[in-house]
Parts: sequence; C-alpha cells; structure tokens
Amino acid sequence: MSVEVLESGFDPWAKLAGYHGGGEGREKSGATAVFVGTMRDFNEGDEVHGMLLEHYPGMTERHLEKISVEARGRWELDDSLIVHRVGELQPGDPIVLVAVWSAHRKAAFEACRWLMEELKSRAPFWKKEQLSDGSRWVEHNTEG
Amino acid sequence: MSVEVLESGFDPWAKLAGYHGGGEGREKSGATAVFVGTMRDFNEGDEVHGMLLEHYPGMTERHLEKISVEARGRWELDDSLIVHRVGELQPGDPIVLVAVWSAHRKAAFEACRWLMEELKSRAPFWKKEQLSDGSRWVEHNTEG
Amino acid sequence: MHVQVRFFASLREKAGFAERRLEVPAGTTVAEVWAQALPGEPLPDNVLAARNMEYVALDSPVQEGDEVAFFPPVTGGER
Amino acid sequence: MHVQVRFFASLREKAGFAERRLEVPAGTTVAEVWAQALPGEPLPDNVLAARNMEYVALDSPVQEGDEVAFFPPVTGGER
Repeated sequence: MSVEVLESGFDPWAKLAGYHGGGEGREKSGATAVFVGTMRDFNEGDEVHGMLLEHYPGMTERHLEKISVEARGRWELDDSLIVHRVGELQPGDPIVLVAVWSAHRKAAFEACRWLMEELKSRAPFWKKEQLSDGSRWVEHNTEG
Repeated sequence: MSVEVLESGFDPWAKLAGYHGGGEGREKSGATAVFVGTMRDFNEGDEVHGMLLEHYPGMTERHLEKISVEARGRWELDDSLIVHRVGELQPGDPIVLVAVWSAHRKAAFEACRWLMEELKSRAPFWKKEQLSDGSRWVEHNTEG
Repeated sequence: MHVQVRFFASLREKAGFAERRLEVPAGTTVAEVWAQALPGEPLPDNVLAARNMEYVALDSPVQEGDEVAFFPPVTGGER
Repeated sequence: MHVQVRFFASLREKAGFAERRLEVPAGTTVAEVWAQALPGEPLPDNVLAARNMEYVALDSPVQEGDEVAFFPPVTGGER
C-alpha cells in the first residue's frame, strides 16, 4: 500500500512498471484496475493554460492513507497505490493515479472507483486555473 | 481505437506508455480507466502451473473491434485499446489489457468495465489449465 | 453445396479434428451441419455457433461457402 | 491557551495570511477560532475545517496546541 504526493511531473505507466508493493505475491492478484486523471485544456467553456494544485501537507497524505486502509476493509484487495501531483501543472500532465490489485475484477473496479470518489470529495487538494484573462479557484468538483 | 491479439508476452504498462492512438488529442481526455488481468496460480482450489489460451483467429479480432465500436456508441469516449494474449502462459503473465480514454471518469470507468464483461462473455477465447496431474479446459467464467 | 466446419477447444478435441469441408444439401441448418460432421454425437446444451465469424442461432440455414464454427462457452479475460 | 490557525487556497488569499498563532480562551470552538482570526468576516457556508489534520465540526471545542485549519471544498483528482 502506497501513497505519494509529488511536487514534480510523473509518468503513470512508469510508476506502475516500477511499483512492486509489499511483496504480497502479485501472482495471486489476477485483476488490476487503474485510473489516471490528466489535466484538461478546457473547463466550463474556457481554455485553461495551466493549473496550480495546492494541498495540505501532512493532512493530504494522512487522508489518502486512511481511504486506502478503508478500501481494504470494504473489498478483498492485495494492494493499492495512489499518486497525486501538486504544484504547477500544464495541460496533458498527469494529476492522479489510483491502482488497485485484487484476486477479483469486481473488487478491483469497485475499489478503484470508490477511491477516486473519496479522493475527490474529501482529500485536501485545491485547483487554481490559469485562464487567458487571469486565474480562478475551482469551486466545484466534476461529477463522478 | 486498437485491438491486438498477441502470441507472445507483453508488458501492459509499456504498451500503455507506447500507445498514442489516433492522434485524437489526449489533452482533452482527462480520464483514463485501465484493467489488466494476469494469470493466477490457483483456480477452484488447485495450483495452476501454466495455461494454454486458444482463440478463433479472425473472429476474435472482429468481436473485439465490434465491442470497441459499441462502447463508443454507449459512452463519450476519445479512444480505447484492447490487448489479449493467446498461446502458452505462465502464472503472473498478463492476459488482457483494456484501456479507455474519456473526458469524464464515469464514462471511462463504466466503459472499461463493460468492455471486460463483454470480452469475457462473448469473445472467442478458451483456457486450458495445466495442473499437477494433467490439464483441463476451463468451463466457467469468473463472475464480474 | 459445401461448407467448412470448424471446432475449437474441448469440441476440437472431442471431434478429433479442427476443420473439415462438408457437402451438405440446400437448406441445411447450423445444427444439421454438426450432425453431419459428428454423426451420433449429441449437440451439447451450452454449445456456441458462428457462421462466417458471427454468432448465429443453431436453427439458422447455411449457404454455399460458409464457415460454420462450433465452440464451448468462452473463457477469456483474467483468471 | 494557544492554537495555530491555518488557511488554504481561496481562504488563504481572503485572509491575507497562511497561518497565525492565536491566544484563545478555554472552551473556544472551531467557529470561534475563525471569528477571532478574521474579525467581522462571516464563515462561508461551504467552509471545511480540520483540527490536527482530521475533519471536525465547526462547533467542536479546541485544545491547547491544536492546529485548526479552514479551507474551501476540495477539488483534487482529474479535471
């Protein structure tokens, strides 16, 4: 089980290739579900040129660990990985990676999606978008 | 949109890193949902040492293309990728990769899961397991 | 007329061959192709059939040059 | 007693500072920490509060040495 908040860019596929978890025997897993969120270049009809992602150091990591543990209580999981960017982002940059390993695809899919919804609704991250004519804090989250 | 049936082993994360689709502007996508299925070393209480995956060349690819097109009719997707192994597999080998790109995570998650269920229920693949005391055709699919 | 009949997986092993060209009368159905290819062998309840690589009902008629395939329930994806 | 009050994102910009040490009376609630940190500034309806990095209700009491944080609705994940 791993949680990472990164100040600099990351490649989600390289992260996954390099992640070996707690040596928990991936050959048991069978099913891996992954979600990758990347920065879009539009929002609410406006072109977005860049984004600043703020977080609450300490509380953010704690919250992501808490939901990772909770997911393992709700589903039979072998492992999970959450990576989230903070700082200055450009369109196309990966923002978030959530990966879940399980013996069963139903558990893997459901836990991965649940982790994303939990992360979006409660993990302390805030986005400020840079538009052509200034910047604005994002006030609403996108629907699940 | 891509569909591949492979006779030899593949690394799902390398596939994803190297996949650039139809130049459809990934910066629009925002959401990528991925499922990777790997070969487990147990099934129905028995240790499984290897697996032979048979398919129906021609019909298999056609079926995977058909469900990829159908997914794009059901959800707003930017792209999709399906890779499936055939031939001799060892425990831990990746069997299947399904990836879906969309502007919205709900569409990405739902379409990815739907493609897996469709693939498992209708795509012409058959598994023969090598056990300690012989081999057997797998007769039932795993529940979704 | 002629059709090409194909068997996959456990049905291929049961048939003892993977494919064969058959001469069948006009109006032959998919189920009748099975009966002619494997005389005396009952059609399994869970058999799937394809005609020219598309799923098809067992009572569909076949046509000259068709490829008719029989196979057990599919088991792709992870396990 | 003393608490450390912190603001994030748009609330940090509104406050004009990111954190400050405050002296508050015993029995002070989270909402009263806000009022003392930003006199005259109404507490937004959608504000979230954390005490020592755990979400907390606005009427919870605070204790000596607590870190009390206020922030707008969170917006992590993809967009």
